[in-house]
Amino acid sequence: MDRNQIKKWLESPGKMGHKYSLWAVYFCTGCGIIEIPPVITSRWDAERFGVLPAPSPRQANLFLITGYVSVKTLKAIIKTYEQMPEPKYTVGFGSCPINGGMYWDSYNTIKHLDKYIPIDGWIAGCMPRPEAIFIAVTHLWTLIDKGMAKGYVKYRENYGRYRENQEKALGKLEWPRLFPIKDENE
Amino acid sequence: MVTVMKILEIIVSPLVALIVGIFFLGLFRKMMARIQWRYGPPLIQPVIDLVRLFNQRGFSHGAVFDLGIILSLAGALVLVLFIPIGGMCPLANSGGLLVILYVMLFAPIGIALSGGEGANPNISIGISRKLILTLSYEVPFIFIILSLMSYYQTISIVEIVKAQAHYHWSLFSPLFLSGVAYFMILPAMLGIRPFDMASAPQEISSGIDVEYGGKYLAFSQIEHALSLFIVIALFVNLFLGGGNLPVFLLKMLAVFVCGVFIHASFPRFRIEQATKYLWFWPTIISFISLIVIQLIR
Amino acid sequence: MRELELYFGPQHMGMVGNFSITLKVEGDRILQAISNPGYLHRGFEKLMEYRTWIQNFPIVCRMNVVEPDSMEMIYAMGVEKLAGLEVPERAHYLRSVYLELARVGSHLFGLWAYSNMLGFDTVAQWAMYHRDLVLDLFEELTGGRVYHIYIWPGGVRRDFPKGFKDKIVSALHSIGGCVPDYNNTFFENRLFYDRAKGIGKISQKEAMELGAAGQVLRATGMKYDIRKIQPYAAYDKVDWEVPIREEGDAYSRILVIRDEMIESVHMIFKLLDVMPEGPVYHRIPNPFKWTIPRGDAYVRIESSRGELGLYLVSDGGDKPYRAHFRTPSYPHGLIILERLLKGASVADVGNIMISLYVVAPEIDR
Amino acid sequence: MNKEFKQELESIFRDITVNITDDVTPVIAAAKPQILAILRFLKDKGYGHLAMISCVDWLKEAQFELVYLVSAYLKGDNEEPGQEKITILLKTRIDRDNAELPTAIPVFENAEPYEREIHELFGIHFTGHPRLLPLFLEREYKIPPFRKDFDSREYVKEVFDKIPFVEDKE
Repeated sequence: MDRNQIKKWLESPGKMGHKYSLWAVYFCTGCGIIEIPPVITSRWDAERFGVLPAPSPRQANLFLITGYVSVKTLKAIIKTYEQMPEPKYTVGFGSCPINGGMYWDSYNTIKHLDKYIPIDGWIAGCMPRPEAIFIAVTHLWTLIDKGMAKGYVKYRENYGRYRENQEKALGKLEWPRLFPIKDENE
Repeated sequence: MVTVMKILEIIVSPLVALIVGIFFLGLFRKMMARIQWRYGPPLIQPVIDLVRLFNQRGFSHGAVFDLGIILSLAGALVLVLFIPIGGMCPLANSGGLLVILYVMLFAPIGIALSGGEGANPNISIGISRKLILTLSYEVPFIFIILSLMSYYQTISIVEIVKAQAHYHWSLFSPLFLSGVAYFMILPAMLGIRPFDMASAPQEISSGIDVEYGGKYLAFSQIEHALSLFIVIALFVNLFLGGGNLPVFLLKMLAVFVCGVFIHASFPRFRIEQATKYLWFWPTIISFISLIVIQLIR
Repeated sequence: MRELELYFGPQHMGMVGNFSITLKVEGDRILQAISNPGYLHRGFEKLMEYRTWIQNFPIVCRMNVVEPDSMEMIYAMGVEKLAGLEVPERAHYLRSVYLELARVGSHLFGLWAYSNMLGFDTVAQWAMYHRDLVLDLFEELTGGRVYHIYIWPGGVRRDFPKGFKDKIVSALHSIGGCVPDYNNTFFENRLFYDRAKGIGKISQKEAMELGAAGQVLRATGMKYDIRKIQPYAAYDKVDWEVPIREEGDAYSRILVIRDEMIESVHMIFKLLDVMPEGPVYHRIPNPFKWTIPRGDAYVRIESSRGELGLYLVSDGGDKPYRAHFRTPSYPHGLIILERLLKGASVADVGNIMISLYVVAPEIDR
Repeated sequence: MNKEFKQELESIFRDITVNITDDVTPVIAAAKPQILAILRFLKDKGYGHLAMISCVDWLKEAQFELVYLVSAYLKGDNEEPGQEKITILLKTRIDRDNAELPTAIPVFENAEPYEREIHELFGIHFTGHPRLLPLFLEREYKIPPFRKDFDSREYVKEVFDKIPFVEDKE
């Protein structure tokens, strides 16, 4: 650990803690999950970077959305995302959550995930290689360092619109609102 | 002067326990990684995790939810004071083994209280598993404590440690069978495999921890680190003859490494299998040991 | 005791794939289990109706991420049967070797999932490492780690590169060299026996009644393997055995998987020895204008999880009129799983599910 | 699939056509009321494995074609060797407007999820089915999505593409 690091640790321990202890929600949303086991096991060993699969969303701060999102999964994703404590970071993995990918004309997958929940980073490709996850993690470090990984703040501030989009895609949601919705005219 | 030393010890011994416990957590992860052909996280990773967790918002499910975790943490901290740590034994003369028997139940009960408020079915399954497991290992544990007390004719741990000075370890005395039985229930007391069913992530989403986030999880981790320390320290004190601080810690390390190897090479039991195992071999062995001790004395 | 509703998945560490089981539990005992699929439903069969015969290849293999290769194979076979295409001799052998490699990779993934489920972290990590050796072979052969699109109507896309044979042999030797380690730590471990013996037991009669195939059926003592019954590719060219067990529980299912893996490796060695030289594909018509005469066909192969079938209908156009896959996980995950979970312990949900080898995207399609 | 079996089938069930194009997939075409009887007959003859139930929407003819794929398991004392190679395609056509069929669960228990799926994706009602609940879909569709008159691309344009992006309020 060099002097710069120590300085950063002393200045903002919370930020640095989040950087080096990214616990990912273990949620197999799509086929991208096939590359997660190699990443967390001996070949690529994500634990070196402090990335660890967490058993429950309450304990996690990183949400890797691995692959296409069908409408039914979107509901589970929103539930899981809202259960995670703040600050939380989301990374979309694969082409499909970015713009639908090869399921652009499927009636049951949503095309742009960032219409429904905020995304801090994308990994493009189908299937992205495991190394891409590490690039995404290091990129997320930079974003956290610069204070740019603010997806959860965006979600809180624009909750009304997100909720509106979610209800457009899913119909009426049965769970209560996470935040009070601000007046749009303000 | 004695009072000042006492107060100093009361402050220092939980700190030592905390540092050693968290170091063990880090070592645990590193060693597991090496056994699994991985490089593994840095040794201070648990500290980083704790820093992160304290900086994250946790959700509370009510007053009992908060109180329970604090109760279990307090129970663990108090327990540390009753255990001699390499010559440091702030409260070791008052109560001794009997107090330990009681206070050791605080941690599971506190977690049970806290989890009951969480209203997640995974927690209730986790709690029932944890309590059944506690019940299972308490039986041989009481036999072991009884044979120790009747062999040394005392309830004070300090006296027991003193009696073992100059390599008269109780592990190599007529208490040998008790030591074996203690070693057999050690994984259950530590909550490592094959007895980690109370917090099995693949079965019940880490059970009792499932609703903990942020500082609650941090407290839970600290409690885990402390209980790791307590159980191993107790074993070292009762059977491996204590010693001064460095020797004591080295002995703890040796026991801990054995525990990691056990953790790495076994899957987890089902709860009824665990109970069956704990009520069979360790109980029989410790009971035989108790009878042997009674016959000798 | 109170009756609780427990959601096992989709967000759950014991859940491999996006699948959910709603459990009604009383303490640790399951009163009722309801499979709840659909989290991965993309309407593949609908999407295929919008794409030409060739365009469907990249889509078909996404249907099952654990073993995409059998999906390519069955679609290629369906198209070949409908269009009356011939496949050169060498391509048959290449396909067999390729599919068996995929089977080894898929079984290693299954081993990872199963051992991870039981808390056998160490074995799980080894299995995943060894699966990666197989994926490296695929990467060299086709350029993709997970999705390969190697099999093509009328043959395979390309021949094995120079020296590839030796690489297969050395990779498989290094996996095979660890079989004693696996046996010592996992398959012959007393605790594995305790955890898996008698769990999720299904009789042969019931398995037949519920439409089981693959390991589930073979673990009850029936040598039901499409590779033997109705040989395709080059499976009738070499000698091999169908491993079976009698008991029908999770333990025997996992051991059948192990034996199958070993048998596959032996089969690959034999196939590599007798592989003839020659062309690897027949030319197909211009893919943009390729139409297939009206008709329907049913083809089936043995994927790593059981009988995989495809009912393909053409109306004489340049796109499939209807394609419907019979995936092995479908009866296993939707009926047999519900049956076996009733009365089981919560600790065994993942144990039973993974020993049935349920792959969620296959069910949902 | 030999000639005798074909004759036996045709003598027991009237108005069915048995078409043997190749050795492994004979096609039986029958009318709707006979389906269950034929399935039971086939099961008694050793074809005890319902591989799947498929459905094809023939829009021009305004008909659904239900296809029951039945094959045989291995038996110890195999009466008819090579039986396990055969997959029988039992086809029936029903009207698109009044899409209703009796369920095959009394004969083959594993028909349950297949019929549930067809009910959901094609909108065919199976009388006597114990739980025709949604299996895959979360949204409600006016036309069941696997019917040929349901245009997936049009649907995507109408529903998903119209949802706006969330912009930051800076």
